[in-house]
Parts: sequence; C-alpha cells; structure tokens
Amino acid sequence: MSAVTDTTHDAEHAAEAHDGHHTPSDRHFIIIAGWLALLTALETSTYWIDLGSFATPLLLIMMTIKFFMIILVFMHLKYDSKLFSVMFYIGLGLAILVYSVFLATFQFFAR
Amino acid sequence: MAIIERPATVPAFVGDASASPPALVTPTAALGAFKRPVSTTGWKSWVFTVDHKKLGLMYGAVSLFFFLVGGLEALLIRLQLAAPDNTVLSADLYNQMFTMHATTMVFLFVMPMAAAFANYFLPLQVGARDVAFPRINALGFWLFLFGGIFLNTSWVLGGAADGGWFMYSPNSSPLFSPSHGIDFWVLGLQITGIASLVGAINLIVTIINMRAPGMSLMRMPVFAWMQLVTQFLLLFAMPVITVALFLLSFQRNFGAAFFDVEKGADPLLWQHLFWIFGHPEVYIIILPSFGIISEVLPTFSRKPLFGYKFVVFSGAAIGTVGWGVWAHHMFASGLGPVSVAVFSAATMLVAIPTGVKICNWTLTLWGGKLWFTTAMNFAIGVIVLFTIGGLSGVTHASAPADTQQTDTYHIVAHFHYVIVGGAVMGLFAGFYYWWPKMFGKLLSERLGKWNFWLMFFGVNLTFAPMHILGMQGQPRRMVVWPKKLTGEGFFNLGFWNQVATVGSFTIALGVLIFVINIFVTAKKVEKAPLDPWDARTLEWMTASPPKEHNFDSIPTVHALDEFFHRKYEEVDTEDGPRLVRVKSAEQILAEEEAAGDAHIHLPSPSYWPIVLAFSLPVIAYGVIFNLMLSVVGAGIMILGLFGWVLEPSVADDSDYDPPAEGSGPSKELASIG
Amino acid sequence: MADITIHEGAAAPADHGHDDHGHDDHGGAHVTSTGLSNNKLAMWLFLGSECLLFGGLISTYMLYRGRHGGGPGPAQVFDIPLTSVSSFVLLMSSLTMVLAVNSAKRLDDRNTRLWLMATALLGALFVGGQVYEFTAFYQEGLGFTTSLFSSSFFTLTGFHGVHVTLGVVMLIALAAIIGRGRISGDKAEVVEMVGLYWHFVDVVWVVIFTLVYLIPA
Amino acid sequence: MEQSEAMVSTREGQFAGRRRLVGLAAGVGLVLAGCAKNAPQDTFQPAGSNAREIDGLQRELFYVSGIVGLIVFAAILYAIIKFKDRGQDIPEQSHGNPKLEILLTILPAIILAVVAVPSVAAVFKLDKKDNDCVINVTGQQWWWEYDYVQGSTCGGVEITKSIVTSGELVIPAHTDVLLRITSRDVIHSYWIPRLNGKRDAVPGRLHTLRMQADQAGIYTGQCTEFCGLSHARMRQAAVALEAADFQTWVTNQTADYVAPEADTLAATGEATFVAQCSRCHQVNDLLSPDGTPVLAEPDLYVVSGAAPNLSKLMTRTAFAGWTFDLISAECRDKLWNAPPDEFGALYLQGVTPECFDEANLRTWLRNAPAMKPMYADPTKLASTGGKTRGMPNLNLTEDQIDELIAYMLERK
Ligand code: HEA
Ligand code: HEA
Ligand code: HEC
Ligand code: CUA
Ligand SMILES: [Cu+2]
Repeated sequence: MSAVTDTTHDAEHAAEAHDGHHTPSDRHFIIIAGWLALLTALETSTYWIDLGSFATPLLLIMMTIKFFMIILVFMHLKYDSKLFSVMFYIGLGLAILVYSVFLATFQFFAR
Repeated sequence: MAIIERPATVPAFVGDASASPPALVTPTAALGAFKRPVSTTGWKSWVFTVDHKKLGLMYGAVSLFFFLVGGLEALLIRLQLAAPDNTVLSADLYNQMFTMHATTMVFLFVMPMAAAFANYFLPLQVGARDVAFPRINALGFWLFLFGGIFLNTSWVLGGAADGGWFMYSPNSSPLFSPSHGIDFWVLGLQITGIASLVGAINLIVTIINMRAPGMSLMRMPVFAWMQLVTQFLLLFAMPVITVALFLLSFQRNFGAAFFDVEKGADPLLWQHLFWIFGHPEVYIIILPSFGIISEVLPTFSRKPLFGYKFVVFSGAAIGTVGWGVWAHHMFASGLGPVSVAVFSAATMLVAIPTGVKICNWTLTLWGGKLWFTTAMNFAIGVIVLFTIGGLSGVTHASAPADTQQTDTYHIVAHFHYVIVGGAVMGLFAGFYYWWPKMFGKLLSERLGKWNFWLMFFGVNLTFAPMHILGMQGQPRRMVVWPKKLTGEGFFNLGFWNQVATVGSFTIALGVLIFVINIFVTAKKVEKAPLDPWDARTLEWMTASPPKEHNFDSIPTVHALDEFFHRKYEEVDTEDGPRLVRVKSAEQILAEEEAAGDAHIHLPSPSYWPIVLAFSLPVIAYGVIFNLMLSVVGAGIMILGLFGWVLEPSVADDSDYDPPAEGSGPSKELASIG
Repeated sequence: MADITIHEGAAAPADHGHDDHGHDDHGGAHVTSTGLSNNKLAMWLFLGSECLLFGGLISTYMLYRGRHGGGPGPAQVFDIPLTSVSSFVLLMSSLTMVLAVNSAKRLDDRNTRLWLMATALLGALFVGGQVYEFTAFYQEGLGFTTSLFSSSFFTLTGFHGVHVTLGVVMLIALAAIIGRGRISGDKAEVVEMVGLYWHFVDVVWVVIFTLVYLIPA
Repeated sequence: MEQSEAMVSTREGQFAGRRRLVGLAAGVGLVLAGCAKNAPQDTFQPAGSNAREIDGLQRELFYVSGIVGLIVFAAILYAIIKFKDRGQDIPEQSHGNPKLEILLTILPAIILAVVAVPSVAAVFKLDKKDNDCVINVTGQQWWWEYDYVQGSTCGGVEITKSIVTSGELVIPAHTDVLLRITSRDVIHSYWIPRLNGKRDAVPGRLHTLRMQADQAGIYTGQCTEFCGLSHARMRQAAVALEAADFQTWVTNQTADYVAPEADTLAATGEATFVAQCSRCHQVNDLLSPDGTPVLAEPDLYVVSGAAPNLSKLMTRTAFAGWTFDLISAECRDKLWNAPPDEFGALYLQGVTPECFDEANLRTWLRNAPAMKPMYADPTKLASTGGKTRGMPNLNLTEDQIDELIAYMLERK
C-alpha cells in the first residue's frame, strides 16, 4: 500500500504505465506459450522418469515458474501499475502463509 | 436521477464543461431489456436505488432491527440463567437461542451496521459522489437483507441452528444435528458472505480510486482508513469461511465425507478454517468502531488525533498480525505444545498495536478542550470498556491460563466487553455524531445521556460479573447451572448471575431509550445547524442531509482535517499564536455551491440488484427442501445476470418525462419503470 | 461479477472542480484518483481474494489426499497422460486469450471474436475432459461420498471446473455482445477483464496439476 | 478481575460514589478469593501441581493487566477532569510526538515479553507425559467413560484387570495420572478446574492431560465443549484417595460378581435387568439363566455405541453424566466437606441404604429423557437408523422399577 501515499504522484505514475501500454506483441506471447508448453511437457515427464526425492522440489519449481510467467506476462502484471501487483500479492502471500501454517499444525507441530 | 444539469447561471470557475469526460457510456434504451427505473420518490426510489446514502440508511435500519432481535434473544438467555435449574427455555431452545443470538449480532447487526456507516460516509469523507460500483452496492444490501430473513425463517421452519456460533464439527453433521437449522445457518451465512465480499471490493476501490483531488491516503480521515483495513480483512477472510461453509453444506446436503470421523476425518479441519476466518472477523467487528471514535474524539477535544500516522499504521498492523493468531481459540483442542506456544506468543503481539491506539486516544484527550456530548461519552466509554476487554484478552493469550478460562464465562466476559463495550458503543457514538448529518436533526442530548449511562452501567453490570462466574467454573453454553455447585460467600454463582441478568435489562433500557430518541427526534421540527459539532472532515462540508450528488463541487483537499482548516486560521497575538475562526460552515458551503460543477453524472437506479439478490435465498430454500426450487432460483439468477450485464449504466433521457416548458431539467419520473 | 463487462462507474469524481491548487488533471480518460480503472482494480482484488478460496480447497485436499480408507486412492485413479493433455489445452487457451486481448486493443473486432471463441472452445474441451475424468473415476468406484480423498478431490477440481465453465459462458457471451456492438464501455478493457479472470483460472490449474496430480501422495 | 478497577477508575457523573463502593467491594472480594467457600469449581483454589502451575501464571497475568488497566484509567480520568471545556482556547493543533509514541509501543512489548516467557515455558512443562498410571477417558453424549489401563501402576497399585466406570474418575492422591482422552461422537472437553486446565476430547484423536491431587477429596468438573442437547448435564468429578484406600477401591472394582440371593426382589430384578437393560448396559460376569455370559451390545442401540457399565453403580455418588445424585443432599454435603483423612473411608462406603436417594434413580428409570434431554423420541430416529442418543424411555412398570432398584442397590 505504500505505493499509493500520494495521489497526485500516483496518478502520474499510473498514467504513465497506462498510457504507455507496454503490451507485449503477439509474438512475445507465443514464445511465452512455447515455454509454458515445454515446462508442462517436462512436468509430465516426471511421471515416467523416476527422479526419486528430486521430483517434488523440481515440480514445485517448474510450477512456480509457470505460475509467474502467466501472472506477469499474460496478465500484464509486469507492465501494469504496481498497485495491481500489491493487491494480488497480498492475497497470494496471505494464502500461502496462512495455509502453510495451517497444514504445518497438522503435520509437523502436532504430536 | 441520472444527470443533474445545473442552471446555466452557475458562475464560471468551473472547468470547461466540454472537457468533462465523455459520458462514460452512451446508452440507448434499446440496449437493456427494460428502461431503467428512475423514480425519485415513493417506494421504488428505495427498492431500486443505487444511491450510497439511501443504501446506507437501509443498511442501518435493517441492522438496527436485527440488533433488537439479537438483544431480545440475549434477554431470553439472561432470563433463563437468572436462577439455578431454571425452565424459561428448554435445552433445545436455549441452544438455538445462543447460536442465533451470536449469529444475529455478529453477522446481521455489527457487520452490516459498520457497512451502513461505510456506505453512507466513505464517499462523503473522501469527497466522492458515490461508491465505485453503485449497483454492486445495492446488490450487497439486498443480499444482506434476504440472507438475514432467510436465516431467521428457520425459527418457524423446523427450528434454528443449534450448534453454537462456531458450529464445531462433527456436532454440526447431520447425524448429530438432524434438523434443518444448520442448513439454514450455512446457506444464510453464505448469502450474507457474498454481500460482504462484493461490498469489500467495492469499498476498497472507492477508497483507492474515488478520492477528491488532493486527498492523499495520508490525508484521509481515520474512519476511512479503518474501513479500508476492515474491507481488506473481509476481502481475504470471507473466502475462508466460504470454503468451510461449502464443505459443511456438501456434507450435510450431498453426503460428502469432510467431517465424517468414521472415514478418518479430522474435526480440527473445521476449527482451523473457522478461526482463520473467525479471528480476522473480530477485528472486522472492532475496527470500524475504532474509526468512528477516532473521528469523534478529535472533534470534541478540538484538536487533531494524536499520532495520526501511528493510529493508521497500528490499524494496518492489527489487520496483519490478526492473521497469525487464529489458533488461540484452540488452545485446548490438542494442537500440540509447539503450535500452542507459537500462537500464544503471536497473540500477545496483537496487544501492542492495539495499545498504541488506546494511548493515542488518551493523548488526544490530553490537553484538549473536551466537550462531553453523548457521542463523546460513548467514545470515551469505548476506550475504557475496550481496554478492560482487551486486557482480559491478554489473559487468554497465555495458553496455560487459557486452558482454565476457555469455554467459561470468563471468555464471554472478554468478548462482550470488546464487542458491546467496544464495537457497539462505538457504533452508538457514530449514531449520535452523524445523526444530524444523515437526517438534519440532532438526537436529543438529554435522552442521549440517559442512553449512554444506562448502557455504560449496564455493560459493566452484565459482563463484569461474568469474569467472576468464569473463574468460579461456570462454563458457557449451559442451559442450566445447578444449585448444588453455586458455592457460598461473595463469589457464589447465584448472586452474580442475577446481577448479570439485571445488567442485561439495564442495557435493554438504554437501547429502548435510543429507540425512543429516534422517534422523538423524528417528530422534532427544529433543524440541526449545518456544523453542530464544529467538525473536521469533508462529510460536514455539504448540506445535511447531503444532496443527492453529495457535493456541489468536489472539494480540493489540502490537509488532514480539511474542513477544520478551512474554518480556522492561526493568528498571531501578543501571547503567541491563536486559532481563530475565519469562516463559518455556511460560508464555506456557499462558496462551494457557487463554484458548483456544471454537469454531474450520477448512477441510475436499477432493477437488477434486487432481482439477482432474490435468486439466492430461492436457491437456498431449494437446497433444503426441494431441488426443483433451486432450478427456479437459478433461472431467476440467470435472468438477473443478463439484465444486469445488458443494462446501460445511465438511464436514458427518454426514461424521464420530458421537461415542462421552461422548468429546466426535469426530475419527474416517466410512467414506465 | 458480471459487472466487469459493463462500465459501471458513472459516479467517478469526473467533473472538474475549481482547480486552484495545481492538481494535475488528466482530463477525460483518467477520472480516478490513481488513474487506474475501477474495474481492473476490482478484478485484481477479487483475484486476490480467490487465492484464499482456492488455498482453502487445496489445503483441504492436501490434508485429506492420503485418507481414502480402503477405497481407490490417487495412485489408482489418476490418469496422468489424459490430465496432461487437458492441462495443455487449458494452458493454450491462455495464449488464445491474450491474443484476443491484443486484438481488442487494436480495435480488431473480428479477430477478437475469433480468439475469444477459440478460447471458449479450448475451455470447453478442458471441461469436457474433466467430465470424462469424473465419470471414469465414478466407474472405478470413486464417488463424491466414497472417502475423504474423493470428497476433497471432487470439491477442489469441481470448484475449478465451475470457474472454467463460468469463464466459457462469459467468453461466449462476450463474443456475442461484441458481435452485436452492444458494449457501451471501453471494449478492450472488458475483454481484458475477462482475460484476467481466465488466466487466473488457468494459473490455479497449474497449481492443481502439480500439487494434486504430479506430486505423489 | 479488571472489572473492579474499571469501576473504580471510570467514575464520572452522578454514579461516582456508588460505583467506587462496588469497585472497592469487588477488589476486597478478590483478595478474599481464596476464602470462597464451597465453590467446588473455583480455579483460584488449585488442589494439584498442574493447576497450581497455571494458577501462578494466571495470577501474574491478572496483576499485570490489572496494573496496566489502572494506569490507563487513571490517565483517562485525569484528562477528563483536567481538560474539560471551561472556556479555554482551542488547543494547539499538534499532531503528536513520535518519541512518546515509540516509547509507548516499546513499553507494552516489554511487559508482554515478561508474561510471554513464563507462558511458553508452562506450555511445555504441562505437557509432560512420563507416567506409570494411564487412564483412558472417553467422552460421549453425555457422559464420560473411564477405562483403567490394564498393567499400569497407579500410586503403587497395579491394575491387573481393566476397570470400566463412568462419571467419577477415581485416582490415587499425590500421584501424577495421565489421562488419554478421546471421544466416540462429537467433541467434548474434560475439565476438573482444581486439578488442571481443559483438554478437548476429539473423536479420532488422542489427547493427553495430567492430573495430580494434593489431598484426598472430591473435585468436580464439567464438560466444557458444546456437545449438543445435554451439554449442560455432562458433568464429571475426580475423586482422589490415599494409596491404601485406592487399593481397596481397585480390589472392589475388580471383585467377582455376586448374584442376588434367590427369591429376593433383587433376584427378580436381575432377570428384569437381563431382559430390559443388558442389551445396552454391561454388568461384568453376569450370566443369563442358561449360563451364557450376558454381553451388552450398546452399539446396536445407541448412536455413540456405548452405555455406562453398571457393575459397580453404587460405588459412585451421582449418575447419568454425574448430574443426578444417588445420595441425599446431607450425605453429599458430608462427603464433600469431609477432611482429607476421613474422606477415603466415607467414600468407600459407597451408596449406603441410609444415604440412598431413591427418588432420582426412580425418575430416571421411569422416563430417562424426561429427566435429561436426549434425542430419544422414538418417532424421530430416522436419521440415526433407530438408534437413540442416550437412554430411551423403556416404559417400565412401577414393579419392574422396584425390582431394578433393589438389584442396582447391590451393585457395589
Ligand atoms: C471485537 C472483537 C474482539 C477483539 C477486538 C478481541 C481482541 C483480543 N482477543 Fe478476543 N475474542 C473475541 C472477540 C474479540 N477479541 C470473541 C468474540 C471471542 C470468543 C469467540 C468464541 O469462542 O465464541 C474471543 C476469544 C478470544 C480468545 C480465545 C479464548 C478462548 O476461547 O479460550 C483469546 C485468546 O487468546 C482472545 C484474545 C484476544 C486478544 C489478545 C485481543 C487483543 O486484540 C486485545 C488487545 C487490547 C489490549 C491489550 C488493551 C489495550 C492495550 C493497552 C492498554 C496496552 C498495554 C497492554 C499490555 C502491556 C497488556 N480472544
Ligand atoms: C456482536 C456481538 C454480540 C453482542 C452485541 C452481544 C450482546 C449481548 N450478549 Fe452476547 N454473545 C455473542 C455476541 C454478542 N452478544 C457471541 C458471539 C456469543 C457466543 C455464542 C456461542 O457460544 O455460540 C454470545 C453469547 C452470550 C451469552 C452466553 C450464552 C451461553 O454461553 O450460554 C450471554 C449470556 O449472558 C450473552 C448475553 C448478551 C447480552 C446481555 C448482550 C446485550 O449487550 C444485548 C443488549 C441489547 C438489547 C437488550 C437489545 C434491546 C432490546 C430491546 C430494547 C427490546 C425491545 C425489543 C423489541 C422492540 C422487539 N451473549
Ligand atoms: C438403549 C440403550 C439403553 C437401555 C436399554 C438402558 N439404558 Fe441405561 N443408559 C443408557 C445410556 C446411553 C446411558 C447414559 C446416559 C447419559 O448419562 O447421558 C444410560 C445411563 C444409565 C444409568 C446411569 C449410569 C451412570 O453411571 O451414569 C443407569 C443407572 C441406567 N442407565 C440404568 C438402566 C437400567 C436399569 C436399564 C433397564 C431397565 C437401562 N438403563 C436400560 C442406555 C440404555
Ligand atoms: Cu460433552 Cu459438552
Ligand atoms: Cu481471536
């Protein structure tokens, strides 16, 4: 929320982002989609290739990359106003934090 | 009324009218299925309204009604507990009574009453003409109303919910609670939950995006700030309870296994989900009142809020830390010592930002010029009573101590002190403070003082003894307490239970006087002065009650407490600088009016919010009684959605009667619609 | 939610007051204090809140995924190749969606509609895959009420499926409305709005695909 | 606690005098808390090490919050009196004092650290589980069942044969006893205020709670998690006995079944019991007329799957969720107020004919659900497959009740 302490300033800032419309080109989107497809293929391959204990962290990393590619590029969060990022990340961060603790109370802490 | 054309005689000063934004839409009647309703009088002007002020008043009226209902339920509870082994209520009825008392008070009184204030005053305080999404605002109100009615019809349709307001599983499973009460509870809360969620989005956008020029966030009134935090809490807490409610209703109505211990379910799942919502919820309950008294105290101390930034940040801190403490409701649930220790320490952290607030309010009084109006009395009452409740909260925060206190009247004492002494008294401060703004008449101060003292005294009389009762081992949610365990001497349960019952009727008397005060005031002809309290913020910089478009011209804000700074200026005298009044409210208003905006767009009324809202209880009744009804409800919903989407956002001129010759723009409604 | 398709906010402090303090007024296009669109802000807030909804459902599933009490468990029923294909389909629908948004920004109605319909089609394909999957599971003896695993699995994926379905309806409706020229607001923004929702639903599936299907219980 | 200070320090206006009095009284009363008489569930009168641990912490908390409260109220009161509008100038529009603010943030943090540390320490201290004496405690709607684990040693007494009782938890005094708590239906919570805090009984989970009593005596408690219709009538007590007395109790509990003498009312009662009651209630070693053991199958008739074991009903002083007395009020008072050294002997007498309060048991047998609300309406059992929750009305005749009471009286 610190991003919006002064309206005037903000308005300018956002207007800039907005007017600029740094929207990636179609080509850029297609390339990203290619990467996403590749990652999905890699993810799926873990089903056939046994990676042992590496599988889970690897899968989580790939998931995170895909997640942010979509959020940042497809949903323009990278190019849009910071405020949108803030709004969304508060929710996302809160969800991850709260639910991790929640699951942890069942699994690790409980005796 | 959609577009206000001001007479052309309005002096310039006004920006070039042609540069005003192109009407955001260019509606044609052909776009929508119907023309938009345009009534400005009569019941249609209320039912189809999207005006934040009208919606605010409706929110207020309905939640006040539910306060009386919830209070009546509380009185029945207290009557039953007035004597040992009493028989006023049967066990079954008693269980329904405290469940519905809590549900009504929390979800149908405090939350919507806070929403009432938010609706009415947020746009005014930030200098906007309405909220960001007026139709969604209307949808929220109708969802709340229909949800509340739906919940309460359970009384006559087989009994209300009887599982306690946190509805622990597996007692809430159909096996253990076979009546439909809990189904009503689940679905009813689901409906009012949607209201809260859409309301939250709407108000956040309003605060962030609709501020008047110059109104930076750090110039926003504290009430707006606290509402912002509250709405964020709602935004993120409602989905959690939604999940919990869905799981429960899938179990109850479609046989899912979620809380079926036979199949290996863990009952703690519900507890976690409920309290992940439930603890932020208690701050949702209290923060609006914190906001209100942060307006009232400076006004009647005649000086700015002490440490504005600290109050704002501590509010945000409460909102943040509040997410990390939910398991303090589960200290006896068997979480394991590590979790318990962590949550115990985290809970104590919340006391710090709250303490900052208490200190700042006290320091606001310090060195002021205190004017003890009823609103001020209530605000000071809040500081005192909330501190008592907050401090007993800290005693629960210590987990080992809490294993003695939990589920006893000691807890009941804690939360009634913070809720009734904090949140409810805060709302009453708001009533007295803003009544002249909303209705143009001052509530009687004489009755107000009676109202305050009876409530203040009553709250202490009712809830202070409960600290004792709890520590003497009286658990909560018990339809009877047995004579043989009352004990003897000063701390015997019998005496203190009676005191609590007497206290509850004292509160009721206070509330009754408030209701009388409303009627007395309504009869009064005398108008309130424009600025009766010498107030500080923007909502007072307009007529009382405000015109439909709030401000004749959107004010430009230069400082925190803008209105005050327009009225007063510092003048150097022999003995140092002195604040002197340079303008009256009337003068400021006249200036604003003279510089009024030429072309004001206001949102037009709409049929669809009420239609859409109506579909949900229909679906819900269907889930309980007959799925065919749900299909009908879904039909209404689809109809509502399409009507909504296709509706032009401003009523077409042809929806209005053509203006009479020479009479200027018409406000008459057309015969259709 | 439908609100996003029509520009609501006639109430913005649109008009110029006396502007004596140099407040820099952006004129027509930017009527809000931050210069950002109300609708988009609302949409992002809504998506932030959806994180907690899906978070709750996913956590419930994570808690219960091992509890199938003798009934079929994840290892028995999941058909990874099939799900991979439908995940891929949904992923590609995100591509068609951004293409629709880009077309809308270029004011290219024809292509906008085309891409919207393509997205809807891919979405529908995904939902079809899910319906097929559910029936297959059902035939293998995994009903909604069978076990904690099944209840939480069907609830989670069902909720996601409903989101996709709603999205498909929105896409088709949008394409239709654009076709008849019945959008009164900023058309590109409306398309973008639906796009945000659509991508979010996709992103949720990215998480579900990994956590539910790929990581062994 | 704090309410008294509130009353002292918020005095304003016309009620000042009276409120100060009440506040003072409450304050003095607080000091006298230790003297509250006959307050069997008073948490301020701990009677065992665990409860004492909590009590110490709790008092510290109350004092700390009390003092903080007093300071706040004193400040407010001073401000109210001092800065009342007496026509003074409008004060300077100052916006605060950051240094003071920071101080006022740090101060509470320090105070809280002072209470947080012992709190956290106590959490772990109270969680110890190294005990020889283990008793399984199971909650169900609406009574507690105890199962003394075979093979554990309690206060030097070895439990050679599992003992199943209900309502009254008999433990050796001076000994740490570990309760393993769970539930058969919904969540309940086990609480004996003078011995320890609460612990929830959650179906599907096993929680532990330590109990220790300093002296022989009876310590009452109550189920504290809302568990449905008769939650208010789900009580319990812990009875602490000296080692020798505990030995006697254990021996008696595990003693063989003594059939009633032939041709007595009790003997008819035995037959009635087998006919009417034994499908739910177990009486250990009871034989049917054909010589086969009579085994209760409560799971066929009761939702929670259990009914109290009645083998030694008359060694208890109250029944049905420890709510209704088996002994008269005088006998109860005598027992409850007995000095520790006399308590054991008195308790071990069980329900003597002089003390027996027949009326309660009679009413119970006549129509149990009328006495204690239980979902037992025979027309509304569809959702439970005909099973009741609690004991149904068996429509016994008065004669049958006489017989059964005679039979029950011998179960000790
Ligand atoms: C308005 C609602 C509201 C508010 C604001 C609070 C505020 C707090 N609550 Fe309360 N609480 C409830 C409503 C609320 N609560 C409800 C409804 C329940 C019961 C639910 C149910 O079971 O039905 C409950 C139950 C509850 C429990 C669980 C008890 C149990 O069931 O066993 C706990 C435990 O930690 C707790 C703690 C706290 C704390 C630490 C605060 C803190 O935020 C308080 C902070 C304030 C102060 C501490 C006072 C001012 C501070 C100073 C003057 C500074 C100096 C202070 C110190 C150094 C100590 N609350
Ligand atoms: C916003 C929350 C809120 C509010 C305002 C109140 C207000 C009151 N509450 Fe309650 N209460 C809860 C939230 C609240 N409560 C919760 C969450 C629980 C826990 C439930 C559970 O365990 O599940 C609870 C439980 C609870 C209990 C414990 C029940 C039990 O555990 O067995 C008691 C007992 O005394 C009680 C009493 C009161 C009283 C006397 C008031 C008074 O302040 C009410 C005063 C108001 C009035 C008296 C209204 C005025 C009425 C008239 C003037 C009559 C006129 C009527 C007509 C014209 C129709 N409440
Ligand atoms: C259908 C099952 C059922 C039958 C048959 C039944 N009871 Fe019960 N009984 C119960 C249950 C369940 C309870 C526990 C009720 C409670 O405390 O809430 C109980 C409690 C009791 C108690 C109190 C025990 C204690 O320790 O608290 C007594 C005594 C009793 N029953 C006697 C009888 C007698 C005598 C009969 C036969 C005439 C009988 N019951 C038949 C189910 C049954
Ligand atoms: Cu068992 Cu309450
Ligand atoms: Cu809490």
